Amino acid sequence: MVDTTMEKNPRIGVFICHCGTNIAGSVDVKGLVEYAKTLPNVAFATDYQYVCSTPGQKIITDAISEHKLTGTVVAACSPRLHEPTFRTATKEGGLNPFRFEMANIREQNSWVHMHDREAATEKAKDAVRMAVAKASLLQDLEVKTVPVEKAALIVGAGVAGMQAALDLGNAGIKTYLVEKNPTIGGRMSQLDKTFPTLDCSQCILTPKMVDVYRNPNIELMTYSEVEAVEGYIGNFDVTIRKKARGVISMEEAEAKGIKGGGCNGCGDCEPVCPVIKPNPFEMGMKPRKAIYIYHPQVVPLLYTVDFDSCIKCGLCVEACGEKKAIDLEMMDEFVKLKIGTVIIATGYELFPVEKKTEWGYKQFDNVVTSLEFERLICASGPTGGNVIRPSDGQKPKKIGFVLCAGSRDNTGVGKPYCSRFCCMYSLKHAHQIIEKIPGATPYLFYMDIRSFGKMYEEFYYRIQDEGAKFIRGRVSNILEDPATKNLHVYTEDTLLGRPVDVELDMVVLAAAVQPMEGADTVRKLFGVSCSQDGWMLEAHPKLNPCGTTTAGVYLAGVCQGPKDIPDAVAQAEGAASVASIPLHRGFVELEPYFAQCIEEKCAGCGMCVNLCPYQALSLVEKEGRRLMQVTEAKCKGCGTCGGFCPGGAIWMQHFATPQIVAQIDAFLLGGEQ
Amino acid sequence: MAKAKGYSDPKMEEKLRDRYYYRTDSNPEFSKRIRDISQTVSHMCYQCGTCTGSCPSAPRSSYRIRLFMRRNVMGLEDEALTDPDLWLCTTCYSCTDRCPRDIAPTDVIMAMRNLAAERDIIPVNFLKTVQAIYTTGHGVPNNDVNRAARQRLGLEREPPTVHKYKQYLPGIQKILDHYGLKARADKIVAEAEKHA
Amino acid sequence: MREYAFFLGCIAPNRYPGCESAAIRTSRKLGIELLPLEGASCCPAPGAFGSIDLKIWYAMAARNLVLAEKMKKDIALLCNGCYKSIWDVNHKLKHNDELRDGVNEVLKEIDMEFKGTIDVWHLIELYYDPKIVGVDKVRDSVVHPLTRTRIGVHYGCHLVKPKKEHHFGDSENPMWIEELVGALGAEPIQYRKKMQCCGAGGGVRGYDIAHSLDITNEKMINLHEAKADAVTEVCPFCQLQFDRGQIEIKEKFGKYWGLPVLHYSELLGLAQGMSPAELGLDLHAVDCTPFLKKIL
Amino acid sequence: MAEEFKPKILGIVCNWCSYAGADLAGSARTQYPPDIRIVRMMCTGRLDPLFVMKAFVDGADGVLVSGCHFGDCHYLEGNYKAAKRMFLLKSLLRGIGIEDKRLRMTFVSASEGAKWAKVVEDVVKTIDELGPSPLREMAK
Repeated sequence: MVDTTMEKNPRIGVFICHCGTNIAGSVDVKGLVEYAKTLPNVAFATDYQYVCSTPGQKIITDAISEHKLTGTVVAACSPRLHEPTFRTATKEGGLNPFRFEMANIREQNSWVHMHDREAATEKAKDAVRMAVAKASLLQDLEVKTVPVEKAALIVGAGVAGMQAALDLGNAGIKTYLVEKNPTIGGRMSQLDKTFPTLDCSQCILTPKMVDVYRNPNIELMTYSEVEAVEGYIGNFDVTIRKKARGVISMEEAEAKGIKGGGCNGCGDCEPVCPVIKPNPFEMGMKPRKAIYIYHPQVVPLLYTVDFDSCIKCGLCVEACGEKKAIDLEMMDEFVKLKIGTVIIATGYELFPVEKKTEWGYKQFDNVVTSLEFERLICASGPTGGNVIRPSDGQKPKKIGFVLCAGSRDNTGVGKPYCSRFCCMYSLKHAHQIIEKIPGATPYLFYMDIRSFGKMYEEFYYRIQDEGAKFIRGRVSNILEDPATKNLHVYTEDTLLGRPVDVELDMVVLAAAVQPMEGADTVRKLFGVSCSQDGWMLEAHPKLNPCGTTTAGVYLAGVCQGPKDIPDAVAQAEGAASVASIPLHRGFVELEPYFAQCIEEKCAGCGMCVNLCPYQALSLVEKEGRRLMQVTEAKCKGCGTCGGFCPGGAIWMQHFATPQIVAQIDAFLLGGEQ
Repeated sequence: MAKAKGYSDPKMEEKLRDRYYYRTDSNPEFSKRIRDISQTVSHMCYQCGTCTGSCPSAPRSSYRIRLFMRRNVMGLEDEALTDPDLWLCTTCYSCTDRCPRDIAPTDVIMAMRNLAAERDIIPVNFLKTVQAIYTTGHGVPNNDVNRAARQRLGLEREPPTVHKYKQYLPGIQKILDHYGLKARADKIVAEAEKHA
Repeated sequence: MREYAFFLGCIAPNRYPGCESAAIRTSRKLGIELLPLEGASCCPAPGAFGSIDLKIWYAMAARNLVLAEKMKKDIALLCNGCYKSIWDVNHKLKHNDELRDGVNEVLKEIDMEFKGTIDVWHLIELYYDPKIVGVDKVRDSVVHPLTRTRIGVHYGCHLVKPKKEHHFGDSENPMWIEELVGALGAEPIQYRKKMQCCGAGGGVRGYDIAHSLDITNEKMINLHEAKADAVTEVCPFCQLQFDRGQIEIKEKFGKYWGLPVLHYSELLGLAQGMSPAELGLDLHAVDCTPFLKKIL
Repeated sequence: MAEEFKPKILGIVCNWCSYAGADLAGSARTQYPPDIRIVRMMCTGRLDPLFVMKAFVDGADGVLVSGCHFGDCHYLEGNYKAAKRMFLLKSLLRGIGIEDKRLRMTFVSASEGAKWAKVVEDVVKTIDELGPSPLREMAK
């Protein structure tokens, strides 16, 4: 039964913060205190330099008992910053923490009206008046505790996702690692060397991939995607689509009673397959069959049938023989998982740099992207590590690297942000060609070299010392000499102040990065916001960089914004750490902003039931009539039902209609008249 | 830099000169020779401009030491060696003291001057000093006014250098002749005076 | 008495002989005997010779060094330009075998060999070094303190810069010559861009006199702003640029500063009681009388 | 002489996007006109038509409702629901003789501080041009 009773004789304490000069610089705080004292229901008003400080909070707790307060109002910064702090102070003073209301007079006042003290003070008075009006009507509410399913889900098994999975798995948490590709490893497995240490990327990654595979707490779900998400922190119900792979593992075979069967990665199927397709792992520069693995080190070592191109000739089934690993009739399967917390690590892809037509990617043979170059220079790549010009297979001697290819671009075609790791990998590329091709000269066309990481500037120094040529100027365009297929790169050498026309054998575009295709779908499934540039939005850029505004969902790696490997791994470890907190605690507290039914007003029309996005409302039979009933654990407190109910029968706790109307009235009627 | 366009008016020819940077302009060996002569990591310049900012000549001329460092890195030999600004460095070493890359730009300038001199591009005043040393052993030799003053101060009329001990002069001349410097100096100075 | 081979250079003996006589006489009072380095030539001028061909510069300087090696005496000198040539070449040849071999090949033609057995010192550093002379001993030698005078110090470039190769510490705002000026009873003053070049070096004085004087003029403006009574330096070439330069500035820019320019040896001579005439101050282009009036 | 018109504008914004966006405008010190007062809700889906009507009855010159972009609602679809109600509200306002431009819905995400400032500027400009609400005039 909902309690709609409110305080009859409210006594509100008002605490106004100077925030140093942040507020006091633009708002007449003393005047505001005097004004607050004149407001109805205000029993006490004061100001303090920093109300959030320990002595500041003590003023609140002391005032509550001293002045027998029934509610508190702090006029300070945004409630999104310090609401929990002041709720705790209110609670320590002996009041229910939900009897606290905050007036935002910093972010939405003093900071945005810095040079209009009079108007800012007026606005602050209105804000305090509105907050007092609401605080006068606030009720006691109890925080609800719900148990947490001790299992984590990680979406994306690149280096960030793998690291997070290993951390959680090693902490004893059941972890589901979902990867849309047939193998784990992500972008890092496509790279040849890593900067600035020049470690072989595969060499340091493969042991990690094997660890993930072997970890008893990690359940690897490759070639799978998140299909649907329901529930909330501690209790997500996630549906995974296991895409039809056409091949069963040895474990699956054993379960089916096929002794010694299942795919052992022998590869007998591949040569017989008549279908040839480009291998996306090699950026299309190497063929694969319709039944394929990306590369020899895949984890799990399982072949995959590409049903989009398979002609179902059955030759592979024949070649596989008694192992009976191939099933060309396989269908997608759906798996339902109970999950406590989620880490999203969907990574990135290259911006389609052909959109910047002035650089001739996909027009000129010898213009390649940096990822293509990674494969070209990688010993396990399509050329066995021999860098060659795509046009004629010759060794290039002069190679240009175009930095900021699509980054720092406000035209709407490219990306406005810095992609952050292109400078460094281009330096690495420069090093690699100097090392691999005797007499070769790399030309780096750059605007700034951003070598910000540990040992990065030193790496830049080293590459310059090795003879790389740096031309400070953004490449304006690239033209091909049709006879030689050489490229003319045009820019200004801004340091010499003269135009440049350099004839090069090959050009590598350090293309901007953008969120992975499909990341947006994942993002929306979990209710995570995105920033202006499309990357997933962290809860706070500095103080909560792994969290999101959806409780229980965390971010790791480049999906949150461009990062190099060390940063991605560090964030993954951070995400794993925060994601494990609710799992270890075993329960979470939900803010009690639930909808409640005022039964005497409910007509049982049921219109609210369909409005609820969480299926938290239902109609029940009670004392001979139909009534709406709320399942509190499912209700997230959005209030969509309460905004609609034609009979006003829904009571939104903490955002109840009388409370909001009081705010509106206080603003418009409680002014200076 | 190359590519004469055939305008009869030299001013117009200069104005419409092709200013693209072509491979043909640049000499990669240039940078290496500069490094050898200057004994400094001249190729490591990252063009921050500290040198030009420290330079006493920069604010009162078009001389930009950073630009010479750039020409060095890009191998723009002709451009560097024929630029009259090359001779405006006072060799004060302020840039060298402040260079964050620990390069000695002053020594790079000296190396460039050496390479210019190889092409007989040397301002005449430098060569007149050479000639003076060849004939007297001193760049600023004694004169009669000074001899009188010396005497007045209780010093010998000729200082106890090669001025007094003339037997040392042939040795000095031998060193200069070893490099053929005197002959070159005479030739270049005569030519310059002919033009003047 | 410590004995040094006194390397004169060109400008001190041939333009400002007062510096030479002052150096010999004042040093003697401080326990330093300066012996003539017979047959020494121009150092040679680092700007002129270094610009033309560093190899010739090395060889010519090495010849002067060998003369001192034969005397088995360290060299002392009083000019920053000479210091640049003689000290630098000595240092480089001692540490670079390839360079030394190249130089010795040339020296062989005149029956000489650079061995690297001596060191090179600027007189001013010998004065400052407490193990040799030291500020206190300089102060003790003063019989006629230069009180009530404000003196700007010009260090000159080739003494302290590049700081990494030399041993005088910080080159942005050194204060040790100020200590030596203070020891004479004068007030050493600070002025803007104290460490800026005089404008003469690198052959610029000969190449573009107006450009070179413009740099000098800036020094004069700054010294004037700081109300200097005189400027002191430890380099006759800087002295020439400041002293004769002021006449040239007057001719070219129409501004006459009239700031007396004195080599530290000359200042020291005055403080030790030498007369202006004994110091040849009348040979200076800028009249020193206003300054002398203050101290006499 | 007529008193200078100071518009009274009520902003009803959701906690997750527009309120956060407004906070971001503050952190970035983006200056905008001070004529708006904010009521925070968890979601614009909570928008009861009553609130808007109450505001106009009380004498508001304009009401701004601002939430997440479509597809980005923290509660999946609350902003759609609010947007639907806007049609109803606008027709109601027209019915009682209030220009429906006085009510506006915008979509400002948590990362769009600059956009928030622009939105407020724009709303204030609209209301400035329309002048005081007819209801407020009547009440005088």
